[in-house]
Formats: sequence, structure tokens, C-alpha cells
Amino acid sequence: LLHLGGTLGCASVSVRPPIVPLGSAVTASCTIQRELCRGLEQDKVQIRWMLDNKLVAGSQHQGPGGTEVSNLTLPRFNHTHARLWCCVEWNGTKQRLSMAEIRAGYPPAKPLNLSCALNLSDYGLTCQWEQGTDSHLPTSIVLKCTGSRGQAVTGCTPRGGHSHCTVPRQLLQLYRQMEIWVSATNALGTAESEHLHIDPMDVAKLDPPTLQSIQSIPFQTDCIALAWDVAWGTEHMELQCELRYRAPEDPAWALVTGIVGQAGTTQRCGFLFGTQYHFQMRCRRNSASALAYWSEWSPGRNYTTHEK
Amino acid sequence: LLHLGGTLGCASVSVRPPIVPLGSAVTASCTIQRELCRGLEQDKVQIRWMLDNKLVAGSQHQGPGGTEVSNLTLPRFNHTHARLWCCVEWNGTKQRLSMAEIRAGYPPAKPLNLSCALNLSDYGLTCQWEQGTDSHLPTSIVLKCTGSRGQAVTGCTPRGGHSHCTVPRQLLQLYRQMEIWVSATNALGTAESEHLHIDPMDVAKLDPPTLQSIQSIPFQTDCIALAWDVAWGTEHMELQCELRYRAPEDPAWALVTGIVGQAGTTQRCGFLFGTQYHFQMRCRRNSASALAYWSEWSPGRNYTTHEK
Amino acid sequence: TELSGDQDFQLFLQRNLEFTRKIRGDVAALQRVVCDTLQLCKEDELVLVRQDLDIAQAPLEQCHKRTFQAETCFSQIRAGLHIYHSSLATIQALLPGHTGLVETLQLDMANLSSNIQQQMDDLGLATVTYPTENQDPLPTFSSNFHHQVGGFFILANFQRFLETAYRALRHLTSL
Repeated sequence: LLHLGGTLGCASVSVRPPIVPLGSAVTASCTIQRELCRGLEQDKVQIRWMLDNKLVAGSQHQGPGGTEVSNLTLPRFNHTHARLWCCVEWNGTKQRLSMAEIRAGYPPAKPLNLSCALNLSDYGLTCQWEQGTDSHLPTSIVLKCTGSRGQAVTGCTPRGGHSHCTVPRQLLQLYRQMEIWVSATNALGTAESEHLHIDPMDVAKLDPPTLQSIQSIPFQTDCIALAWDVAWGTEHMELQCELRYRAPEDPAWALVTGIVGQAGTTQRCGFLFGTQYHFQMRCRRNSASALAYWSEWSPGRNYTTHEK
Repeated sequence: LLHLGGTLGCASVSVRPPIVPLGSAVTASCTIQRELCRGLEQDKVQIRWMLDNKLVAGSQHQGPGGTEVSNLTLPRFNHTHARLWCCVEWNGTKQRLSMAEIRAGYPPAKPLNLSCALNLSDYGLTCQWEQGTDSHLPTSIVLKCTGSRGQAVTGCTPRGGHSHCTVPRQLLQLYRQMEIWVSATNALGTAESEHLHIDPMDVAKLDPPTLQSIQSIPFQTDCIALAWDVAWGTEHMELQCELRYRAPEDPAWALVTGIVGQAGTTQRCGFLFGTQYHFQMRCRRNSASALAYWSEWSPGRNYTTHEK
Repeated sequence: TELSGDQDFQLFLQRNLEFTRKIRGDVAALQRVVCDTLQLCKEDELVLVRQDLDIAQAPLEQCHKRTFQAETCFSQIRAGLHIYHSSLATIQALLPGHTGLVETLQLDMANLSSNIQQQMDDLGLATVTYPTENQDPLPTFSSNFHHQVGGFFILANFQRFLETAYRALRHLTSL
């Protein structure tokens, strides 16, 4: 059987620290225990350094116990990833005896613009953020959320390079303040986004209401009555809705705000006669939070008022 | 709690066999256990048969244990799929008490013209065949392949109605004779295509070679030297190539066959002076098998020979 | 056994000479990946460190002898293919981005071995059946660097093994 294993080797390279801020100095040392290097016993040990495939000069001296030591300083290390080889001259060749990988980069950037939305079909909380500049280092990014004091911190982990992920319903506290933030960690440090303090319900993304019917009110022909219904799954919510309408030639929408309550009807006067108007409606949860999302505008409905 | 279930019903229809060759006879019997038919206890039971929605006459008689039995024979059943209803007259209506489905068709036709090609980018073996006449019955079609004596039979299943499928590399034995065939099975029988005995490599579909350069040979101006290279992924193969060329006004191509070996150069004489020729080349594996596919002709290259 | 005249045997040799050339091409591709990604390219730069790893080579002396026996040479080729098949798991761990290349190589090696086995069966020679799944424990290395050098030498040894096997098969075509 092919037996692989063997001794620790006669040379060892140490780089402290193996991961450095980009552009900073790196110091390394290579120690060679001559007696462990079969074939090197008699020769004069000349240590050579190679950074990837480029020769770099170190300073060699005798170390304790008959070892040969070479120290190397790279004043401004500006590779994000390189291999540092400790070699010796032997029989006219450069023997690679040991190697250490050096990585350089930045501490993680602070994740910005964290925002979340609750999907009412599965009650999953999807949060997204901006990652900021690349740190060039393996960085683990996690969305964290916790209910209240002393509660376990849960959350979700974005998949490969994405900057969004979804906290499943089981890990959420509904109708209560939660603390949500993003944490990015690599070898050079940790950075956290702003902490959001929200009740997931405050960021519920509603489906739009539906305009059921629009009719003129008989004796005041410049008024109309509009019946609407809320989206499925929001029947238990207190909603705040808005209506907008305009005639084709109108430059801007007329906006009716503060329509409160569940499904119902609303009345509006001041319409021109014999004119076609285009109506749309949207709603959001009637919660104190400024973060509450409006639903999309409902599909439009046209209605032409009576001739005079 | 919603209790679903209920009795076996008071009538049962049996058709033997439920699937028959088209045009052959079908016999069925309907047995009614009066005491199980709530509402039928007192009445005289008159069994009626309906084939899909057409009345058909059966012969009724008393069966064992107070049952009423009606037998029906359909001499030449020429529907591919029909429903046979067992009904009784009750309160002036025809009550449908039980039903059996009858299917008719043919044994599967023998799949024809089985041919395969090996794709050299993923080494998948794609085989195609002609299905033959429709059997009108649910038919399962499978491509089967096996390495050698006693080896497991593997293969692939064509997707919905297609008559081709691809055997993945993991299930193939390269550079060795494999046995490949199509098997079609339905309720009335099984049919197999011819069995192919091929080494998948023998049906490899090569990418065309590329014509690298064309030059005149200095002192014999009516000769040219042509350098060509084989397609990626065929470097290890022994190839057999062909060159064709013609001047624009030539009616037919001149063909140079038997160019063997890997990339290289080939020489050719007898060209007219000051004439533009169009060159193309193609290759195939130099294997004994007659099934070996030629690659497409390479992209063409023009070359104008010296003036005299 | 008198082989050279046998038409099937010649077809077996032609096919599996090409197959061996394909496998050598696959191994060379992996060696290029090891050179590009791990900067391990030349054996003569790793002579000293190799001594720390005592990497044995799969024996193939039965295929070296002037008058070698097809049966013993074929058996050693199959045994070596089996050893290198499991050693490739070491390479797979080194090159996570190239599992496809390693798996294709392992599939080809398994096919070549069973092609030889079937040919030996056809010739009435005794054969061994190897378990398809890899039972051998993966070697452990004292450092990541030694693991990389180990991987480098597995491929270098395997390439030499294939060259010898290829010469033996070619020699049989001329018998």
C-alpha cells in the first residue's frame, strides 16, 4: 500500500501573524535543523526565500542547538494571498523545504442600509444590506436577531456571497420588538451594521387591496361610491389605505389618504361629468412604525361618470 | 371527526382481462347484492349496462346468495379506452352503481433504427431510435446497456414521449464492447430493438480539426503545404482525416483521403497558378468500426497560389 | 499463451493503448493544476523534502523484464491502478475546485482495470476483483505543506507508472 506520512520535516517557516492588514509589514523566520535533513548534513546551509516565484533576501544566522535560522521582513506586503517558500541551495538546485501561506486584506466593512420585510405568505423575514468594500479575506457574514433581554440570538446566514437571507417564522417573535443586525467577521476583526429595533409585523409587505365596484351616487351625480376589499391574510389587521385617481388628461393623481379600517366603501365628490377616471388603492398596517411598507398599488379600475 | 370510508358498495363489475388487444372480445359481469343496496331492497332488480354513454344489452340471472348477476360480451371491442357502467332501474331513473375501465391497443412495436453517439465534452452516450406504431396503451420504454457477461444492466429512460436519452459517463464502460438495446413494455407484451454491440468510443462525435496555415512550397510553385491541428480532447486518439479543396469555378471538390496521425502538415501538388482555392478538413477515430462518425468539415480557409 | 495472432487481443491492445494515453493526458492536466495553484512544478526542487514523506511507488517490475509474462504484468497494472485510485482522494482534498477532473480520472482508471480483467478472463488467466468502494484509510500528513508535496509526488509517480504500463501494452502488440 502506498504509505504516506513521514517525519515533521527538517525546516519550518513561521509567519507572524499569517494574516495581515494589506500594505503592512510581515516578518517570517525559517528554522532548519540540519541533522533532520537527510543529504544536508555536511553541506553549508544557505537559506533562500521565495515569495510566490520571486527571490527575496533574508538574513541568516546560527540558531540554538545547531540550527540555521533566517529572518525575513517584507516591509509593505501588498498581495492579498501569497506563498512564502523557505529553500536551501543543494547540488546546484533550489530545494523547497517548507512553505507558509500569507493572506492580507482589511477588517470587514460595516454592512450598511439594513432593511427587512415580512412575507405574509410564509411569515419569513427577509433582510438585505450592502456589504461594503471587499476585505479580500475569508469573511463570515451572519444576520443576527434576538427577541428581548437574555433571549437566544438566532438569525440566518446568506448563501455564497449573497447579501440577503430569510429568518424562518420559527425563529421570530411576532408582535414584539426584536433586535436585528448583521455581523461580519474575518481574521482582522468584526463589524456590525446598525441594529434595527422592529416588530416584524411592522415591516409586513402586504398584497394590494382589490377595488370591487365603483358607482355614482344617484342624487349627487358628482359623487361616487367605491367598494374595496383587503388582501387575503390581512383580515385581522388594522389597515390604513390610500386611494388615488385621475382622468387621462390630468397631470397628477388626486390622493385620498387616511382611509382606515377593514374592507368597506368610501365616498368621494367633485368629479367631472361624463369623464373616465382611473382608480387605484394601496394599504399598509396602521402601526406606529415609520418603517411600515405600503403595498403595491392595486390593479387599476376605470369608471366613467354620468353625463350632466 | 370526518369519517371517510363506507361499504364496498352493493354492486361490483369485473372485466377479464381489463386490457385487451384492439378488436378482440371482452366479457364482463356485474354482481348486485340486493341487501347491501339501501333503497333497493324491495324492488325487482333490472341491471342495465352502459358503454361510455351507450346502452348495451347483457343477460341477467340470479346468482348465489340472493345476488343478481348480469353477464355481457362485447364481441369486437374497438375503443382504445372506454368506461363500462353497471346500472339499475330505480324510481324511473338509471342508477350508476359501479364502473370498470377497459383499455385496448396493441403490443408495443419493435423500436427500429437504434443509433448512438458519444459526446466528447461530457462522455455521455446519446442514443435515438424510432418508436414504431402507437400501441394506444401506457408503454414504458427504456434504453438498456451492459458491459459484459454478468455485469449489471443500466441505461436511461427517455423523458415524456421522446425517443432518445443519454447514458451518463458513470454507467459506461469505455474502450470495451457494450451491448445496447431499447425495450418497450405494455400490458400486452414487450418488444426489443436490435442489440448494438459497440465500444462507445467507436461512435465518438469529434469536433472538426482546424486548418492552421497554408503556404506554397517555394521551388515547386504548384505544391502547397498545409498545417492542421486536431480538436481539443482528441490529442490521445489515432485519427484518420480527409482534406477537400476546390477553386470557385470547380464543379466538384478534390478529395485527399487517408491523412493519418495527430496534428501535422500535409503536402499536395498540381494546383493552378494564381488561383484562389477553398480548403476544408474533417477527421474521425481510426478505429476498426464502420460506425465511426466523421466530424463536421472544419471552417473553410482560402488560399491563392502564386502567379506563374 | 500465444497472443499476438489473436484478433480480439490486438483490438483490446489498440483500444487500451489509446485509453492509457487519455489517462496520461488527464494526469498531466492535474499536474498542471497542482503547478498553477500550489506552485509545485519541478521534482528536482523537492528532493530533500520528499525524504520526509517516504512515498512508496506501486510496483511494476513484472512489466519491466525483457521476457515479461502478460499475466503477471497485467495483474501488477491492475493492482497499481487500484492503489492510485484510492490515493487520488488525497488529491481531491487538495484541489476542491477540480473534483470533476479527479472523478473523471478515477472512472477511467476503473474502466481500464476492468477492461484488463475481462481480457484476462477471456484468455483464461486468473484475476482479482477489487472492491469498487475505496476501503483504504486516507494517509495523514504532518502539515498542509507535506500534504501538498505528497499530492505532487502521487501524480508524478502515477505518470511514471502509466508510461511503463503503456510501453508494456505497446510491446505486446509487437509480439
